[in-house]
Amino acid sequence: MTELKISDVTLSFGGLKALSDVDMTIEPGLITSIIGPNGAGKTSMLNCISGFYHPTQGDIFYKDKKLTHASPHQISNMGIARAFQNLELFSGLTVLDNLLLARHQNLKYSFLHAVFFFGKASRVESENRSFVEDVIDFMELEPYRKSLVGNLSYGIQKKVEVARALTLAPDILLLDEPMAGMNIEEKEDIVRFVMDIQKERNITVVLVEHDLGVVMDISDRIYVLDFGEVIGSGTPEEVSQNPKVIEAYIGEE
Amino acid sequence: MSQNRWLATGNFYTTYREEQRTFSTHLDRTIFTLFLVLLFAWPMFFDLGNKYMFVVDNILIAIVAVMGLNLVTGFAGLISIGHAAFVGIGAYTVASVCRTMGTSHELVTHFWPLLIVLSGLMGAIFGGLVGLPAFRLKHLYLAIATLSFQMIFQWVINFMTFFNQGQTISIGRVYWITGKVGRGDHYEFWYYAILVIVILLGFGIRNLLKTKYGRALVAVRDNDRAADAMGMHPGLTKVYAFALAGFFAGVAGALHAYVFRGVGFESFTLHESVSYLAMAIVGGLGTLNGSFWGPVAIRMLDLQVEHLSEAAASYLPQGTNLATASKPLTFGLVIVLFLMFEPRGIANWWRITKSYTKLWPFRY
Amino acid sequence: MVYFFQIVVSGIVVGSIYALAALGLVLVYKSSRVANFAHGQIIAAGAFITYFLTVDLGVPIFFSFLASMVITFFLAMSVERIFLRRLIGEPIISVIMVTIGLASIIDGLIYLTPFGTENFSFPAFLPTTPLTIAGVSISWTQLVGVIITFILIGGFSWFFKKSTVGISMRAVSDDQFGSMSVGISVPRVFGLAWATAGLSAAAAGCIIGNITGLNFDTLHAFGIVVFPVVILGGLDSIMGAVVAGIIMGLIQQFATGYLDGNWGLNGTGDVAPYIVLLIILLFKPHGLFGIHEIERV
Amino acid sequence: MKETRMVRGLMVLVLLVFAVSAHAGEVYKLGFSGAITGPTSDAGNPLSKGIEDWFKYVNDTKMLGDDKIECTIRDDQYKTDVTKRNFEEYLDEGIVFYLNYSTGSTLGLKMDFEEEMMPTVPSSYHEGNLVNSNYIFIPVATYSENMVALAEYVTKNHKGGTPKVALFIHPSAFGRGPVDDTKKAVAAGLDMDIVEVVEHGKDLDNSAMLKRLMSKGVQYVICHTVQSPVATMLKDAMRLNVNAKSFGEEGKLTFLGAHYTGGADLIALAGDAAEGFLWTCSYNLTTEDNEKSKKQLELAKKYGRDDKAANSHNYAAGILQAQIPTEAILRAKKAGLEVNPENLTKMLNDMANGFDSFATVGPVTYSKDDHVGVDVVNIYKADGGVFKAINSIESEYMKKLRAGM
Amino acid sequence: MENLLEVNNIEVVYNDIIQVLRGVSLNVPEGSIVSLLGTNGAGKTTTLRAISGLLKPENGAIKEGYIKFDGTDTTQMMGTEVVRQGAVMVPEGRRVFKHLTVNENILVGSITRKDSSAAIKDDLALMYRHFPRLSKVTNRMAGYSSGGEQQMIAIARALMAAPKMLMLDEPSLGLAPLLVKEIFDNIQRINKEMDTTILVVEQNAKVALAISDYAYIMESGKIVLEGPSKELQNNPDVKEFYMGITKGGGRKSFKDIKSYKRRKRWM
Repeated sequence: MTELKISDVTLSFGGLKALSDVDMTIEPGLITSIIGPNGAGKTSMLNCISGFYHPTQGDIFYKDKKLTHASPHQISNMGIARAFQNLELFSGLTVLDNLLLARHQNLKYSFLHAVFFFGKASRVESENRSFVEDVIDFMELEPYRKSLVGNLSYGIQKKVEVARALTLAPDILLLDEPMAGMNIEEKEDIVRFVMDIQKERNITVVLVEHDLGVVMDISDRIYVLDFGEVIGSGTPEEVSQNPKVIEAYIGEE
Repeated sequence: MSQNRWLATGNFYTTYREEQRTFSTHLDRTIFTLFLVLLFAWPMFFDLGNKYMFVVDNILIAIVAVMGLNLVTGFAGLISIGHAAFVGIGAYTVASVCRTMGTSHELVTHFWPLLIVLSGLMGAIFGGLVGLPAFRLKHLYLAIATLSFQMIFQWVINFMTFFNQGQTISIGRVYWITGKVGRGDHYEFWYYAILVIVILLGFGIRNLLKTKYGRALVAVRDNDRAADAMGMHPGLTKVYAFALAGFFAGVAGALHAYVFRGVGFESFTLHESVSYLAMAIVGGLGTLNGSFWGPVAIRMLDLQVEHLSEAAASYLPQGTNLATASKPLTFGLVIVLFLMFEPRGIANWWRITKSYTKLWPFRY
Repeated sequence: MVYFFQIVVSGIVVGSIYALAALGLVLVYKSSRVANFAHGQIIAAGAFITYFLTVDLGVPIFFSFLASMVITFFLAMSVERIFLRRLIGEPIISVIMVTIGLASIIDGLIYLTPFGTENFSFPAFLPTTPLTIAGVSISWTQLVGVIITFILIGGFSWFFKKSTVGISMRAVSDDQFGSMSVGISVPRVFGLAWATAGLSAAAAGCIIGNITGLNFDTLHAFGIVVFPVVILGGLDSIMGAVVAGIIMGLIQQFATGYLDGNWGLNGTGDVAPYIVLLIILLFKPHGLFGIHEIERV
Repeated sequence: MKETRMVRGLMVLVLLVFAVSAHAGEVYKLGFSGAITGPTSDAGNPLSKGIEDWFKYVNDTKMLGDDKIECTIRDDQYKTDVTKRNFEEYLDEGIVFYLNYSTGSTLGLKMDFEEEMMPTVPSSYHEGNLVNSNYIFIPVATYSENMVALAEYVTKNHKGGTPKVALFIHPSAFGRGPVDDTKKAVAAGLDMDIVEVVEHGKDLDNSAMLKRLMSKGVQYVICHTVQSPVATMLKDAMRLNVNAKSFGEEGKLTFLGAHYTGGADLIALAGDAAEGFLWTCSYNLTTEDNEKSKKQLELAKKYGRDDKAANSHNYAAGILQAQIPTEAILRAKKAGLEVNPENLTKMLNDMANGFDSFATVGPVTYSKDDHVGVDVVNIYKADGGVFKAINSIESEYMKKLRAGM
Repeated sequence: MENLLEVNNIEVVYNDIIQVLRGVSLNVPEGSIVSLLGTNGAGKTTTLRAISGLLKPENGAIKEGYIKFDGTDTTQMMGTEVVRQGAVMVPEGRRVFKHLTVNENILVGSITRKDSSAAIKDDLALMYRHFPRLSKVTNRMAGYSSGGEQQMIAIARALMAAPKMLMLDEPSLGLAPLLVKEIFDNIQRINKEMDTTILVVEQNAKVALAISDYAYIMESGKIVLEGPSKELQNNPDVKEFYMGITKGGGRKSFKDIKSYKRRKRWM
């Protein structure tokens, strides 16, 4: 069964085509990467999937449900979580609060319960807290639990961004350049998390990334975009041999 | 938990439930309880006279209104320059009942708690309606939309005969179990009534902030795009924030109507909206205790300035002008100075004091 | 028909004065992203300075008009220097409140002078006989007001479009750090923005003062009255301010001319702009000409 | 607990202030709360000066012997809630007489005056103040009397048919009050056609409104508001060339206005456009060369007021407002009664043999059924840059209406 | 060669407490390309800001040491004055003016220049010759340009100030490999054709070392290694930590990273 099917998606902004006739299938349990030159439409693709943009044409299906015109909060409720490229954290809050926030839809209690904070609200909140602690533990964020996100270093913030997406308990995790601006050690760190996420938590990962090395090493499947079109796809080996990809993106070594 | 629960130092939580508690130590709870007892007891020992009791009542009403404003502007980050209009909605709900059923109808005089809740709900409804533009508007554009509401409210009140075209609509005296609350007890009675409401609402907010309903507010303030991705409907959350603020304002409005025993449109003008904002800022935006400090500080300042400038006026020529000029002058200066030197408001001083006591008896 | 045209002409006259009053708000917002709620007070101050120079010091009105513009230029610049400079980078609410506080301070200062409470009137320096063309009449004061408005607005839009300083002012509004990196002095740009806003406010104050007489209450209310204009035009567009000003002027005159006195309505001229504003904002959340934030997720 | 401490501190402060000003003889406390700043402060400011000066004068000239009047003057910026607070404080301080300002707050506090049985003189001459009220004493002819008097003047002097009239009023209770009474007068037989009631806003240009009135055939505009909007309208009327050069000129508008619309400020604001404006007022103007004017100017000079304040009829209004309680206290003392609210009310209710004030054009009289002080209004006409008295009348229809009420 | 820029032992402190630079010294000889490498948070950007006088807005200050540019002490100078002296920075993340057109963006760069408008016009034309890609989009809002174009706009904008030295902060950040190459080729051309001294801050050690003459490597606020680029390229430590090449010469696969996890928590 395909998890996510993108068929014939076209996205244009005032005549400028960011994506044209893109077809992709994302298989469950795998790491699928989308690569391509700057401005090729990778982030636009993620925006379409996560509901920030709506395709001008074509459709996106998730487990046979159409989510072409769903809004971001609806999509995240279906189990598709996203980590942003330019950090979109709640910078005035602590790491803990950032993660607690992500559990919004999973908490079921009424407004009145909340106001009087008895019974259900209190119980659900403390269960919620232990779930979040689990993620903190997984992403090794313990030392920063109560620090304001805005004061943390870029690398840690990136980790929080991923952790927050994980807290949504998604089936599919969309990662937008989680390694941009990191050194090799930090990259290794993130790669380890991404692989753990996929293996241990059995979450499908969609990765948009620049670092070819990383992508080639860990992806199960790769799509290459250029000027909004898919110019190549397949396993890392297939892609790295594809002449079109070499010409448009990788360049001669 | 076997540790000493009187001090914060050396204390650890062993369950998440414990961390949810409103008071983390017995000491905190005891201090707070004592504080409450004092709040209830002092009028029995000091007779402030009607004027000052009236001022105190006013402060409490402002606290209710500012708590609401703080929710929408401080916590949810949506600037509302029309808060006084929501307060007005509450007050005019009571006034409307008086207009249609008579100034001393039983609903007004006996079932006033019901009417206060009703006014809150009216405020919430209008708050939600006015919040609707938040679906599309951001920042300043939204702020001006609330300003527009303020203007439209003023116009409607001022021109509709039902609202007596802005002239005072009288509200009858209420009854309590002891009978009719007469002139002598009026302000003291309402002091207790509003105090209870303030305490209830304060705890309500405190609880709310520990839950998803409170966190959602902060989320849309910090980053509404991310909030969207986290499964919150940013538009709805903003509307909800306005409705919540509207509720508080509505309650404040009803209380205003009862305490003043009359509703006239001068009490709900743009200037009042600005005053509420000033109180929220001086108190500390985005903090619960700031909603208490702000009104106290601003109203007290007003009073002090009035007295000082009157004292000065008797010694200086052209004194009247000095007295009248000093009010806006000091009001403006206080806002500006706070924003320049303590943008986090009085609540920050409170925080500093508290974090000092938390470590007690250790210095660091 | 004459009735209709008179309303149109009046609407345009009132509208262009709105535009001039709104100009200062736009100038400040354009470069420093500050919504200045003290603008009405600066307008009033400009008018009072002109009056003081003309009547109390006997300076010919033309020169005192210019002098008042120069004085408010520096006045507004120092206001920025003293109060706003420290708040660069603070949240929007703080900045709004500072200007509100500022408005209150200026209120207090003006109350210390006779201008705070008493009425004054400019000596007449233009012919009092009106111009009448085909039954539609316009006074010399209004005509001169409209002309000055358009000269100032034209000048400012040229300045922002073409001059390097103007472009750099827009650059600052866009990205402060980026501007600093190319050597733009951001504080100076802010100062300049406030100064030019002060200048235009003085001009607006004199023109309004000539029409309504000098009454502090009326004059400083303009700071709030023009907000719908600025928002409708889109906060950072000079062109928008002109178009929106005229639209609002027309709406107001038409509301007064056709709604008031019928169906028991009255004073609609004061509220109609706000209602129209709300409706338009529903469809155009950034006003008619406002910049859509270019956002990349 | 913070509140209490601060409040107590404040009380100490207040006490100190009073301690300083303590002296021999009785001190009668009075309180005034009015719009010294804010809306309508152009009237409220000189008015408060008049009150201040008169009480100073009373004390300085030992008008009450060793006794003194101490009147606290406080700004409420036209806000009823501040007025209310001030009033509560005055009550705590034990005032014997209260001076109020605006129509809104007078109506808002009417119930309190009744409950406290506190004699009150407001600066608002709103007819509605008198309804269900026993303690409000209006100093001069009410707005309604002014407006109806103007209406009567129009009908009397209009030639040919029924005059068509528009009312140009302030958008508040203050402005709207007299409209009803004028309409009642018309219903009672006053030969006049009220075409439209205009509630003005903050208009920069009244062309639309004026043209509309012209198209409806309006000949007279009776204003009841403050000066500045009237001035703007007069200027617009001159620009449109629709203002009458003489009373009732055919095809033009003749402008008339009650109490707060006129005065030196109007001429200052409107200039030539004010020429021919007819204005009613119960106050004596300093432009009239008479003994009364001299007294007013002397008082102003004594306390260092500038020309503008000294010549303002609002200054005169303030003086009168202060003279009424002074007179009541004098009479109470003379009768050997204790000076308290009850007795002062009684004194005023028995003041059928009124007193003459240099501030007004007629005597101030009160009785149990008549809580309006001066009943006469002068009609002034703007002529050559000053208002000159041309007539002095009492409204007949108002008397009829009151009798019918 | 004369040193155009001389940074001597500077210490930078943010908010009066957080020390970011601990005695950084570096020299940039006239006409050369010098690169400053290092990991995230090593203090590279802070160093550049200190040189360009842009610490103030971030609440930072130079507490110790001095900076000399072209013989003048610029330690406490504000950004504007530093630009007037002839040292211009291209900030990290491009920072183009999104709502200005491309042409206006480039033009703004000349704000500090005092020479005739003709000379400025000439330079503008020169920029379009240099970056022909931009000449096609002169009237488009810069915000709609792609990352590569924005980087070019930012460089052209800085060059309009006719600088003696150009400082680039992470020009490769977030750009595709081919574009990175294009940008760095451009940097080299600017150095050669326009006689501009260049100081480039990079994480991508490979490309930076390839074009520069001399390089410094920073770590936690200190210079830890320096030398001619050729030498550093062959330094085994640099190879392993900054270029991701293992001792064997090949590249370590990311897939081989060992994952280890604690599985117990105290609560």
